[in-house]
Amino acid sequence: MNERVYRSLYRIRRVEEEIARIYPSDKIKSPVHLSIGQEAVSVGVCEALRPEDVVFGTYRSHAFYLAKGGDLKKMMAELYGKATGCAKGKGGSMHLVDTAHGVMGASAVVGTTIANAIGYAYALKLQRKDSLVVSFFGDGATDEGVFHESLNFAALKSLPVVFICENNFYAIHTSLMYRHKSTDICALARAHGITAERVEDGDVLAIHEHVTRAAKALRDGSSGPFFFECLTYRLMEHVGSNEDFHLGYRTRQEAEPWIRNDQVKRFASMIDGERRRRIEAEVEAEIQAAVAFAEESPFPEGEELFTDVVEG
Amino acid sequence: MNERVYRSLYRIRRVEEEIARIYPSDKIKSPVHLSIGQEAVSVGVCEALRPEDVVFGTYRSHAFYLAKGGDLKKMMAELYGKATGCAKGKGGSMHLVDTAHGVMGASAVVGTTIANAIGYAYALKLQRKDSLVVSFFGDGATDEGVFHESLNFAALKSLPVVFICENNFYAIHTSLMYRHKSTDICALARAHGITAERVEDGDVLAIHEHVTRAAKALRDGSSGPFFFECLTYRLMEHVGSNEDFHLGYRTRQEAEPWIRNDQVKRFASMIDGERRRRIEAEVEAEIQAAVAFAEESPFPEGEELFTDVVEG
Amino acid sequence: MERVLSYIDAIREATDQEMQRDLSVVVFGLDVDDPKAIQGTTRGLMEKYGRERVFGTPLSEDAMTGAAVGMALAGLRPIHIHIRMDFLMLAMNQLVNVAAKSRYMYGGQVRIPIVVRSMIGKSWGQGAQHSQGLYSFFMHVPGLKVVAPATPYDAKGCLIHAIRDNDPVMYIEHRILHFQKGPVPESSYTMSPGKARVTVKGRDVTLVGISYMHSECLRACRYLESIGIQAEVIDPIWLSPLDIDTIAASVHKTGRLCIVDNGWTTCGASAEIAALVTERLQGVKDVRVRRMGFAPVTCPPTPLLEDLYYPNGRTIASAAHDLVTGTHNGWLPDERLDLQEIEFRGPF
Amino acid sequence: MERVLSYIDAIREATDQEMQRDLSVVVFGLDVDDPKAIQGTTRGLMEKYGRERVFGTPLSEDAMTGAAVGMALAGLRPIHIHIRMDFLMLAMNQLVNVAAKSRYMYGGQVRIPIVVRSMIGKSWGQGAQHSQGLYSFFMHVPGLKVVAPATPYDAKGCLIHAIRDNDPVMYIEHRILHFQKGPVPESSYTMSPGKARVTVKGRDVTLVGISYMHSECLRACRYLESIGIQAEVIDPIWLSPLDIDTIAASVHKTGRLCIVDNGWTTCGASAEIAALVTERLQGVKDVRVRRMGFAPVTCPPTPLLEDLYYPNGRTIASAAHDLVTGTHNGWLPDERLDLQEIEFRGPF
Ligand SMILES: Cc1ncc(C[n+]2csc(CCOP(=O)(O)OP(=O)(O)O)c2C)c(N)n1
Ligand SMILES: Cc1ncc(C[n+]2csc(CCOP(=O)(O)OP(=O)(O)O)c2C)c(N)n1
Ligand SMILES: [Mg+2]
Ligand SMILES: [Mg+2]
Repeated sequence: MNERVYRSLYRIRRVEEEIARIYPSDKIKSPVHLSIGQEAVSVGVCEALRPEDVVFGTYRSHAFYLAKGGDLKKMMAELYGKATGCAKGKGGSMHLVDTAHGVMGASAVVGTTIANAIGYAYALKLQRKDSLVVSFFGDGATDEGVFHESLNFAALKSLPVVFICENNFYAIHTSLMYRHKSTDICALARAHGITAERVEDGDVLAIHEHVTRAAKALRDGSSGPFFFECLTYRLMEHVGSNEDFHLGYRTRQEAEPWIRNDQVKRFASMIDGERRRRIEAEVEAEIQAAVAFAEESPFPEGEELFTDVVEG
Repeated sequence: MNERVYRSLYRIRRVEEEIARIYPSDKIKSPVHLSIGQEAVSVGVCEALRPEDVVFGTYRSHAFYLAKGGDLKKMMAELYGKATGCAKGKGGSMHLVDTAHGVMGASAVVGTTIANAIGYAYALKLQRKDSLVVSFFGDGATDEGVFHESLNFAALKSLPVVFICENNFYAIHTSLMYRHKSTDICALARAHGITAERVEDGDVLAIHEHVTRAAKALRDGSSGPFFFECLTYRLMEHVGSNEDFHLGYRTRQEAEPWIRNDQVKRFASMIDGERRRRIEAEVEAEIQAAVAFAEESPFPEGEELFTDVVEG
Repeated sequence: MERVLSYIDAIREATDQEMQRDLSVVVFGLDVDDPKAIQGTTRGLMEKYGRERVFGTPLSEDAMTGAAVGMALAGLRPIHIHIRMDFLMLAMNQLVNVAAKSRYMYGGQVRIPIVVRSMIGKSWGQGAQHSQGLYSFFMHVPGLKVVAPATPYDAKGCLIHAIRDNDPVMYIEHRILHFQKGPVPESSYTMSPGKARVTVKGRDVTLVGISYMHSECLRACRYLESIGIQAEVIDPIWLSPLDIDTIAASVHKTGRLCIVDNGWTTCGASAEIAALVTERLQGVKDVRVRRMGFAPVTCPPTPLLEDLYYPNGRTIASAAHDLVTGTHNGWLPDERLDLQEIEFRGPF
Repeated sequence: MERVLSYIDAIREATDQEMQRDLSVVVFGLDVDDPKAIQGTTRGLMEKYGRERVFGTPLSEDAMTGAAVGMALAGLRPIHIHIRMDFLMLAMNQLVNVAAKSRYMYGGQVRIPIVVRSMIGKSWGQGAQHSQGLYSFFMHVPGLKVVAPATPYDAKGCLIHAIRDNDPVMYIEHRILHFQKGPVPESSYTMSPGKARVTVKGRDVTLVGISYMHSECLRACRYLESIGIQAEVIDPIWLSPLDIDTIAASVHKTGRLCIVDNGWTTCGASAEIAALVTERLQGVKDVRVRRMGFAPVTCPPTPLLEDLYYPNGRTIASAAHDLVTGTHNGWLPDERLDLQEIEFRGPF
């Protein structure tokens, strides 16, 4: 378990560091929203899922895409705008998708995929499937009406969906405190009649445990939905590949407990050196292969502009 | 006090009965949503307001328009589509307005005026006025995202607004039970950090007392908003001038406690016969004058089609 | 004898047949399961197919539209119903930013087979917020299909196609059309996107009537007959994709085009048709074009202004007369009561 | 010497001057008070006018638009800002059903002086949901005014007018225009609705360029010069009300019209302009019309496809060349780097 978790955490971290390294070259012509610092949420959640479960997320899409099993080569190629990308270069970083691995997409408009997720969950229930849906969204999405409309419907219909609010305290540069009078996000979910819990410390195992329990309950026929607010911290700027503590909307000091609590480092230290180096080497090789794949892949042909608008 | 309340209740009831009487003649070519049975909410609330306070409401607009002091003649003329109507015949029953008396309008799209109300309240706060805003809406509006977005903002900015949810248990023919898992509407408001109370029995004085206290607090500089859920019952069909118990979505039995508890009758019995007859006679005369005014007023001229689109 | 159904029953039958045929079809929206059953168009479906496949919803247009998209991703074919087109303004984000774009922005990896039914209101003081025909918004956005059937026959055929179509289809109804009756085969049939119909042949002027305005064009046609003008009447049926070939061919013949829209003209369907015909025929044929639609104001409920707000058979005839004669002598036919009930009954 | 400002600073100055002049002006929207200050357009305003008149909001486009309407009813003049036009899809209900209609449906008893600023994105892979130019929706709806200034000068003058206007004004910016520089007088001035500007005089073909596409038309004009074609370039500035007189007069002279839109063409601004010009000049002058705009697909982020998606100076020149010569010989000018920085600098 620890090794799986570490591999997934380390892989996401390193992929994004690599993206940050490449970004200034302008080869990645797509706005990137990095999850560095937040990996524990995607990993903790997705390690509790089965391949046939599906996830919906946001433009901050790399972590959950990878954690859920999305193809790394296709992701890199997508960032490069290549024809071999997971969306043939027509999506970009904000619209990663890999339906074969249950990654049902990511939207650049805050809040939108929450509604898509509950619709998917409705279908699963109707189809008597025992898989489930995870809806990832940020604290910012909880400001939007669609968040409430979706929670209300999910509760009303007892849908097999797990809502994961990745609360990194900010929507771009605006603190949750300037957006809600009460910053108790779980209370919002509870008002709709949904069981809700907060995971305060970003502990990947705690998140994993909560979601595992919820998933088991849903598969055993308990009625959903479940709601988890996972506190976490974004270490990079909102969009782009740099730090942004100089902007002044938050302090480095605020970040420090989160840096100390970095789950990637924590798990590195929990794993035997030999095995760790092997995992890391494998991940590095995979990343280099993915970057090479992206570099070498062709751009889409001009005619591709007109395909995929409607069928046929 | 009781006499004022009775006059207002009786007047609204009688105006709507008169509308129902005229409606089959097709002189009123505007969809009417009657408040018969629900008058206590508008009256209880508006009796606690000052002339400079403002109210925003819904297409079920007659009761709060009249209770707040909206001009009856202009209302009748509006229903008739006459040039002398409060909106010159360009609004109809669903869009009553009388800004001189603080009736800031009514919308046919559920939930919309809640957002307008909080904007108005924001302005009042900025302008350091000590008047306040009342936002009337039905239980149906609490399903809409804009309800939550508006409550969140009102709470965040401590706005001088009193939210009044007129919970008549149905949105058209669909019970609140089929729309929310938990039918505790006050819990939704509380989750946004708003003080919320339910008035269960439709008692006009209880409603009045609650709103009076809230209004006083706001004028004394306490921070808003306040939220009241007022249970009530619609005795007529959703739109139109008939009963609809035959439709089967609700039973007459369900209505009976509300009929027994009819605040118009209750207050009639609380007032001395002589004085009561005087009030009633005055109201009847006013109504007949308003109907005559509407009947005799001219329709708008053809050129009116093109005015009021934009200024000038 | 041909079977005659109302537009309402044609919709109901199409839905019923598709629900029977394909378990993935679901129907939902506000009040679809209530006693009024969306003017009767969903009557009986809940009883027949159960509460899971036919269900009313909370008042949550935004999330319910997003839910339709999610259901489609999971393999369902949702039909989402709105009793007023005006309410779609609450669903624009999911329609424009998600439904229309998913197939493309996910590189063809997904498809969004949803049908969004919505109704345009008219008359009896519907007023500002219950009367709009805003389909040009959906024509504007790549990835959406738009259909506005004007007869019971088309209502059925287009709805069946829309349900089977693998892209989002905006299915536009009109409250007044709901009461129209016409021949409707009992067996299932589909009407393909992008096929217009010439409903009256004529040589002097082409009238293109959208949605309910097709009926008014039929009236206009009869008024024009009485003064010896032969109008060709076209019902585009599908607005996106639009059968501009049929329209342009007609205008090539008649040299005159009057487009009568069931919405505002500015940046509307009539603007698009006028522009397309111009682009096609410029240098080929000198044509005269005229657009009609809602007056460029908010819809007033009061009857006299409401009458002026909408084009009708007489004002359309008058405009067509002017186009044909090149005059502006103010000719306007007297109202003919025998044209009150005018329905296109085929042949199809 | 003339003072030169960026488009960003022109907006900032206009807002500042109006906030100073009129206490009822307030500015709000997501992130207006954050370190990036909406590309700098709101920089310093919060410090100067306080947190009550300049404030960030929760992510609640629908309610915040409704709140703007409510503020306006209470006598304020709100400026509501969106960093992407795409997000307006969440605000359509309040814009279309409330803001546009209130004056009319309340019989003139109220006015809604709101300004809604929103920005069109382009380039660097903005992609499907961050690149739309959806202003034709607002042109379609009576009761809204729409302006899309293309120069710093106009950005200031139009914004000041928009703030003082007593109706809702949709103020459309373009991210690439933000960086343009040009002369901007320091003192306050307003630019009235419905006045277009001829920015280059020519006799062979009329190019109408909307928003950022005006810059591309200026480029096209230079390419055309090199082969002896004199283009007349028009910036409509206001899209609603639209100055069709100026455009039609130009086309009357040149006989050829190419409208280059910063959005899709179907039911777009270019359709409207094409239809209006056709209606005006039919029977008066035989003209040739061409529309250009976004390719009729969702915006792809990958650079090569993105290039094909947008019209540019060269493709516009090519289209204009074809219009003028009546040929289709595939003429396309080679890219000229000296045209990279092209800005209209007056005279105004
Ligand atoms: C509907 C909408 N409004 C505004 C934006 C602009 N925007 C992009 S990201 C963002 C912040 C979202 O914050 P949060 O949901 O907490 O996610 P995080 O970026 O912190 O992961 C905003 C406001 C948007 N994309 N969509
Ligand atoms: C946004 C929107 N969706 C749907 C409708 C159709 N509709 C009109 S009234 C109504 C019911 C509203 O119920 P409620 O808010 O409880 O008010 P009530 O009629 O009971 O007074 C509905 C669904 C609408 N007008 N607006
Ligand atoms: Mg956040
Ligand atoms: Mg109700």
